[in-house]
Amino acid sequence: MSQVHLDSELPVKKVHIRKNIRLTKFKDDCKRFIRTQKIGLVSILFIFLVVLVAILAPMIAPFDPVDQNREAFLAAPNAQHVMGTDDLGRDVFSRIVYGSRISLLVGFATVIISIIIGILIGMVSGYFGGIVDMVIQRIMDAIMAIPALILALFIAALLGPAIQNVIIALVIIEIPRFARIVRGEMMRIRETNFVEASRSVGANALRIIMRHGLPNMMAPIIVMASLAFGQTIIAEASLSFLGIGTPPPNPSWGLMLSNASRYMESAPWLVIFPGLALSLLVLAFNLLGDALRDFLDPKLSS
Amino acid sequence: SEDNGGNSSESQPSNDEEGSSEPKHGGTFTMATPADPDTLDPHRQSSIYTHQMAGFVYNKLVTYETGPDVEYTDYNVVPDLAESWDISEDGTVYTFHLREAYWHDKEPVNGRQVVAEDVISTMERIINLPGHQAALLSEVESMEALDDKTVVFTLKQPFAPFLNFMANHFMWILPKEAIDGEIDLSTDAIGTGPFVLEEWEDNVQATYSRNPNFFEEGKPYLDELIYKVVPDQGARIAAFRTGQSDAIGGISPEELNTLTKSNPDTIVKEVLFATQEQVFVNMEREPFDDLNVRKAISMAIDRQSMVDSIYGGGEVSGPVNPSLGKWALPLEEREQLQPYDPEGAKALLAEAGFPNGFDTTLMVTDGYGEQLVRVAQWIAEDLRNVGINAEIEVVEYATYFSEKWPNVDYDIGVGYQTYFQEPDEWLRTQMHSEGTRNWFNISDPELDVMLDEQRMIIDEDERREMVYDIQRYVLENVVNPIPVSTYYVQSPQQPYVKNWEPHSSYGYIHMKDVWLDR
Amino acid sequence: MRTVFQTRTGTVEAVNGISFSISKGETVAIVGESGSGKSVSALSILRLLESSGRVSSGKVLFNDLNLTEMKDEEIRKIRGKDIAMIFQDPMTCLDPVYTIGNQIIETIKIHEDLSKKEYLERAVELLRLVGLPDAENRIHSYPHQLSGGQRQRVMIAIALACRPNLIIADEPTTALDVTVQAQIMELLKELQSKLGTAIFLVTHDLGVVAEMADRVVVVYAGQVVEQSSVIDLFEKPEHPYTEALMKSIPRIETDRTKRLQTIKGNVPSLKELPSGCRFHPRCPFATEKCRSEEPPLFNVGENRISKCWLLDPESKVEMTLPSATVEKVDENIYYDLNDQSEDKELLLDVKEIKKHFPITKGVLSRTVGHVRAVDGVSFDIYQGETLGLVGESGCGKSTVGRLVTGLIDSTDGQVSFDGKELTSLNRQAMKKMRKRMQFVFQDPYSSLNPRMTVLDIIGEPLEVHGFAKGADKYERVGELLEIVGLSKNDIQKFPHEFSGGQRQRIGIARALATEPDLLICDEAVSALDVSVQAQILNLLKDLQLKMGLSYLFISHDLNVVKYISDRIAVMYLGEIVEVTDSETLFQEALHPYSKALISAVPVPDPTAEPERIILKGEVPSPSNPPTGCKFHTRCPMAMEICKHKKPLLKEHSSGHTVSCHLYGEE
Amino acid sequence: MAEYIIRRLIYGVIVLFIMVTFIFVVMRAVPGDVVTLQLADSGASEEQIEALEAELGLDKSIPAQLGDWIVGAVQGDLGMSLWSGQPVTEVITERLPVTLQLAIMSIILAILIGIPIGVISAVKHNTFIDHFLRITSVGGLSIPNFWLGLILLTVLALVLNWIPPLGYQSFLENPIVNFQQMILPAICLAITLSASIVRMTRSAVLEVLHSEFIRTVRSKGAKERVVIYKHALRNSLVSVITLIGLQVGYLLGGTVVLESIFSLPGLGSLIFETVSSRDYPVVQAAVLIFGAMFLLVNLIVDVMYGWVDPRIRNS
Ligand SMILES: Nc1ncnc2c1ncn2[C@@H]1O[C@H](COP(=O)(O)OP(=O)(O)OP(=O)(O)O)[C@@H](O)[C@H]1O
Ligand SMILES: Nc1ncnc2c1ncn2[C@@H]1O[C@H](COP(=O)(O)OP(=O)(O)OP(=O)(O)O)[C@@H](O)[C@H]1O
Ligand SMILES: [Mg+2]
Ligand SMILES: [Mg+2]
Repeated sequence: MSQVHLDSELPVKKVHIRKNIRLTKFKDDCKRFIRTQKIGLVSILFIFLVVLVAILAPMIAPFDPVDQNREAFLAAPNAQHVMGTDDLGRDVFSRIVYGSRISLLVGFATVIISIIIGILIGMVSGYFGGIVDMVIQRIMDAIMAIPALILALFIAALLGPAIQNVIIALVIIEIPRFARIVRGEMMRIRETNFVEASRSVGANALRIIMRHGLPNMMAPIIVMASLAFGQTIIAEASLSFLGIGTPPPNPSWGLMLSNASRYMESAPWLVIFPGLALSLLVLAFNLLGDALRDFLDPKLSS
Repeated sequence: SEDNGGNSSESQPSNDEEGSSEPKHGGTFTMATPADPDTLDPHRQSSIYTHQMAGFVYNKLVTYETGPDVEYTDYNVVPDLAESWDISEDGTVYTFHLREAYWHDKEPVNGRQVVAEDVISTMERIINLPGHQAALLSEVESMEALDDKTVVFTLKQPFAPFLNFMANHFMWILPKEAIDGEIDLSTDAIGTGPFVLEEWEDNVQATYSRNPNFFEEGKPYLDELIYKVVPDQGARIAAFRTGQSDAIGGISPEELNTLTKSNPDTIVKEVLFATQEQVFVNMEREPFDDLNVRKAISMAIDRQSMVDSIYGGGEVSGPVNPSLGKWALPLEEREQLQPYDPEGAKALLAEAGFPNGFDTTLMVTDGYGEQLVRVAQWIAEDLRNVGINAEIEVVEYATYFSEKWPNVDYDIGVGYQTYFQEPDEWLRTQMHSEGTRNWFNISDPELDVMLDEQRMIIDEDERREMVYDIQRYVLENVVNPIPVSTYYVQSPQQPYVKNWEPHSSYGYIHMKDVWLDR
Repeated sequence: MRTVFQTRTGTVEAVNGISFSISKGETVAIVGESGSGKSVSALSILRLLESSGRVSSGKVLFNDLNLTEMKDEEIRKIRGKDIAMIFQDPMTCLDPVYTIGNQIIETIKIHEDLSKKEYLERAVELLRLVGLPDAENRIHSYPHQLSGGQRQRVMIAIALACRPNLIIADEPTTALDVTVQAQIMELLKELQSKLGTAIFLVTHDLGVVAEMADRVVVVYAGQVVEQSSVIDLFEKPEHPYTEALMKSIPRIETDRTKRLQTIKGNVPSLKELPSGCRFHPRCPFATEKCRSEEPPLFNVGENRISKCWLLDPESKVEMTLPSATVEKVDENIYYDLNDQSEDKELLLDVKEIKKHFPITKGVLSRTVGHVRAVDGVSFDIYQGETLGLVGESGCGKSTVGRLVTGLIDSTDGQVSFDGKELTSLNRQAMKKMRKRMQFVFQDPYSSLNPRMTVLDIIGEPLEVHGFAKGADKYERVGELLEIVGLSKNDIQKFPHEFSGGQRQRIGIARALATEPDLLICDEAVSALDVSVQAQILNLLKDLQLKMGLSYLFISHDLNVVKYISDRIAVMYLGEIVEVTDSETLFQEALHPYSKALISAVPVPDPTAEPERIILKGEVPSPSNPPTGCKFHTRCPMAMEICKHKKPLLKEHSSGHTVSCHLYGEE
Repeated sequence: MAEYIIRRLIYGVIVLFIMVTFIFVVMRAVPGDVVTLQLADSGASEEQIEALEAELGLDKSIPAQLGDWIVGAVQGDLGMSLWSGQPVTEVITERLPVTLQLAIMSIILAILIGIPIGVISAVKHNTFIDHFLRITSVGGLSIPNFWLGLILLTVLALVLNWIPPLGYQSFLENPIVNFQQMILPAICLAITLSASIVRMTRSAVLEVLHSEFIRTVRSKGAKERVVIYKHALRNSLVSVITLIGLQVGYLLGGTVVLESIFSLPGLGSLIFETVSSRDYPVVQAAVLIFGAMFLLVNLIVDVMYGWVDPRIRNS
């Protein structure tokens, strides 16, 4: 055997190598994405911009989003208030800037929590199958059978207006969707040859789920997450529009639209700017989802 | 239904001169309302929508005067089903003489005459049903029908608000068949009122026709009355603009502004809202047990600017709502006792040991619509200016009304009070240590005595002085709930709507006088 | 003709200068390994390429009409009427939502105007012509209601609908079982002689070429390397690639003790084509010139061309091909013939195992029947021995493999490994046992997790069984890679960076990681190109020699099984019908099914006139197998007794067992 | 197939049961209840409160209430509104047609818009038209339908001085008015759905166009139109139908907001109104009906699979 010249440093070095490999693969993927998915790239940049705006909101927004300028109620866009002011004299631009925080917060929190729970449920359901699967699936079906916004309405209206309640409602909606994908993928992966190969060398369930299941279902999950992000942002806005979402004085875009609907004619800027911000962000996530789908589709990539 | 949709030229009639002041009969009056009742049963529901509809169909024993010369806030009790009434010397026996009136011609009542027994059964029903309305008759010891046309109420003790209570919107008189269960009161209404309920399509519209046997000769003038449910404010305004609706409820100054631009003939009625926003504080929680803190809160609020910018006009309110006219403190006094003085507020806070203010939460519900939420935001900003950092907590209505507020589970809150129509209600239910709506932990023995005393004084002027004194005392020594403002409701009407003289009590009792000039 | 594809990564030239001609009534075959451009050529003729592909230059002349320059409308009129196509996979080539009748009639409708009734009659007639029983009723069936062979008949019927002059058949039999393949080849030949249609046959199977073709075009990496009549080609291939191709295929007569000849390396990717002669990196005769200059097509006899510098009449290079080897190094390795000598230890003993998959149906998922995938199979494998398991698709071969390793639980029966009964073992012991039996899978693409590096893939069994971790694992994986002929440097690569043959080596390395005694190879070489297949077969043999491994070698390819196995078990419908050593089986098979199977294998020798036993019908469904002898429905020698009495597997002569009433005592 | 449908129905019932239980329990677990809501300010006595509880049937344990409710529901009795005392079935039958009509109209609209555009996009794939249609359809997916509704309403009112006639009228009463009332919200809903139909049709047709049997059809000499509409589209329909089935959930959800903007007395606004008044039986029934609608649509979708795809029909 030839492992005589094995030195003790090797593991460290090796881990390093492996990281590098993954990193280069990741870098390659990024390059390929940039090359092939121009629209996706623009979407990412836009989302990135919004994230930046959200993080740097205090530096970007000229005013405190809840600060009431009692001299300027419903002021039309002007030099001081570039997007005008609302019915309490608050600066619309600042509110939109801060509002990005809420949309992103609700989006991220919902998507991440529901992915985690969805993965747990979906894995159990998909890997073990049988009666466990049967029971879980029926519960998921029951949740899915209630139209999403109706369920959100029901839960949010019961719990009262608060960001965390919106998130709870949306998480309940999204869980079955992720669970279903994960379950489907797990069932598909469970039948693949490489899992059979892994089982034939004696790997146990945990190993199969973690080493084979998860990494191979990331693609559809990422795509789904991106699209769910858009859906979630719209759902939050819809709930806030109905007055059961994010409570005032938080500058949620949906809430801004809800308050603005009565000023459609007298102060259209109150309707146009938040609506535009909302649509653009959702558009970016949807386009990103599409681009990711194209990018990750093995049929399309060589 | 009438076909007047989409005809825009109609909203700008070329001659709007009052051609005739002689009322014309006929026509359909269409009104757009944001919501309709859950139930039509007027004793089980305190919602304004139920009582508006009840007002078309039912009558009370006595009611309030309306008309061109009567102020919106004048509470003049006038005959309704009772032609006249006598009060005994000691003020404990009230005898009502019923007029000749007939029930609507619908099954199972079929237009029979109103008898004293109807009144007695109705009153028993009011007392026996759970709910706020029972309290209105709590001082009644016994009732008796002397004959078909005479009803006698005997009170436990002299009780000044009694007649006013009898004019209260809960006191709609039903036929005894309804009380016996022969009529489904939740979906149907058979009364003596000016209009007959033809059809109620839940959440779509209610249609009423003229009652030909109404006891006031020649009234009502309208042939038909349609109440359309249009939840969206914008849609209501649009409906008005396009002539699909003859009247819509109150709209904001901005909305009015744009509306009068496109429909310059629009008549705008401005009336005082029948209730007020008030800030209430939980006196069992620190630091709100401190009078100075409560006073500071009161002084921090810029009431007049608030009501002007959010509601487009209104006035500083008092412990008794100004819509109760003579019972409320005069405006100057209200303003003087509740000055806007942020510096003073800061000083008071410092005195109370909070030179740098404190953090708290301000509870509000969105169940009353978004204007109140705006008020809450305004007040929060005002409080912030004096150092009180109040985070707004928006609570869902059912939780608010059945858990948070009654259980006094909050720091500060802002809300509307029910539309009380008696100073006794405004004061006693809220501020007596045993008041049914004392959800603020107020317990002031001195105040309790005054509140008990006031309701025994039969002489109106004397009683008013006492009510004023109580209000002054409250504004000086209790400062809870803190009255904020009462706003002017501006509601547009089409130019051809005549004789629209509403009253601040519930029930649209003026509709019998309305006529259309077109 | 040149055909290019516009792809995301640039333009790919799939076909580069392919020329050939077909005369009336002639069959021209185009052969080559996967990806060499056969299908693209075929599709280019009728301009049926996907929108990304187009014929960039060259001409396709059909009766003097240039198809490449025709308007779309004109070529549409030729499609189906003058030139028809048959595609490889009958499963996916018919529209699943229309009846077969509808699809046949559609063709006729496009080109001829007839009445409704005439259409129907024509369709029925066509179905009869292609030998579909009960045509009148079958015409209303949907494709999914037919078996693979029947569908291929329907495809042929569609192609014949308008009596075309030329049929382009792209791998018409590849997806079919050998016995069905034999049927379809017979049919095509028969129809051709009847109708005089010319056939352009695309295939990778030299056996099929020898049987069917008059002339052959050999393609490599998008270029024709040789063209010749079939007799000449098989007699003496001129191009080194053709030669190597022929030698690397195991045939029934191939000597089992010798290594197969292989072509080194892999078929190049179209994106990185070698300079000069495209075959030079794999060619044993490659010279400097081959590297830099592309050879022209040399005429080397009547109607015969070859694209190799060796054949340049101007060069003085000795053009005799050493008939001996392409890869010389290991020429002198000989494998032992595994006698069934007594001293061999019994390793695996399978007794009467059964696997019935329940078929559930109805509201409550009641079990209404069973797929008798494996229905009482017994066999044994001795230390160091290779047992081949052959049979047609769906007969239960893979299921046997899975049962043996315990990947699925058996319904009944026993599996003993090294003397221990597997079902009696607890989990711990089972895990220990499992590492001594390893699996090599058919599809080298799907059996490797695309998101793991080679290190992790091969390292997985090491970790699972606690053999090695961290640095040890790294080292050991490196060794394993070298054992299977890969480089240590590949350790951090991902599967997609390897070719099919290399992936299969990785799969084998993974199987070897736990130092097993028995490898179960389920179609381990079926998905590989012939040149690579030979490499893997050699590797397996080498490993056996070195490590004393035993193999259960599952395959439907009789040639391969014959080459690699010491003994062969023939399976039919979940049962073993005959077991004997491989030589005996091919010389004196006893069971009628074995005989038919062997005779159905196309022989890559155009001069041979094999006596073929064409079986009727198709393999019955394992959920509803025939009574008695399961084979009696197709057996040419079926007797009355076969219908109700099931024959038992009996030893006919030493080491030769068979289950057939022909050899029973009664 | 029949057996399959029966099984689906049984699943459906199980799913509805779980759903009802979920709603039932959640609603009663959160703060606020009808009785206190009705009596909070009245100073009502304990007995009066208990009496009202008993009258409304709220004095029993939750499982018992659930049991009663289910027993009633099976017999078609969904209980009474806790506020109006009106039978819930009546309330629902008043409201259901509105939502149903809205949903059906928008599905039809969405199909009429979505499928042709999707096919065009697929056939012209990777051309300018395709890119344009794709981006537009993603755009359609990204615009919140309530925003669209608001803008449509305002623009029409300002520019044409036209608003949908007030006071909902059913199709049977007055089809013209009904159409005027329904068309705008239906368009708002349809835009989102048609956007996803475009995407799905496009990718499904593209995929089918790459399949082998399309090559067979082409090799027969079939016209491109036949290839696309007879073969490619028909084979893509399964995925498009599946999508519609799944998207119906979003569609039904969207009805809530649009019903409120367009003043339509549908089921969505009913839930909105009754959740906050804690009118349990009405909310339960309304959510149940929504769930049942969703399941029904998906059952129809399953049946349609059989119609579209004989492989499913025969299994
Ligand atoms: N649509 C396409 N786009 C890009 N490249 C393609 C396309 N179709 C085929 N090719 C490439 O063209 C080459 C020739 O393919 P072709 O299908 O003709 O091979 P083949 O000889 O028929 O192989 P097989 O035996 O596997 O069928 C392959 O390398 C393939 O990758
Ligand atoms: N999990 C399963 N459930 C039900 N039936 C199965 C299952 N696995 C295999 N079968 C059936 O069992 C029979 C034998 O399958 P198996 O895969 O063993 O055949 P095979 O001989 O390996 O065929 P091939 O040559 O196509 O690989 C087939 O009819 C198959 O449909
Ligand atoms: Mg091919
Ligand atoms: Mg197999």
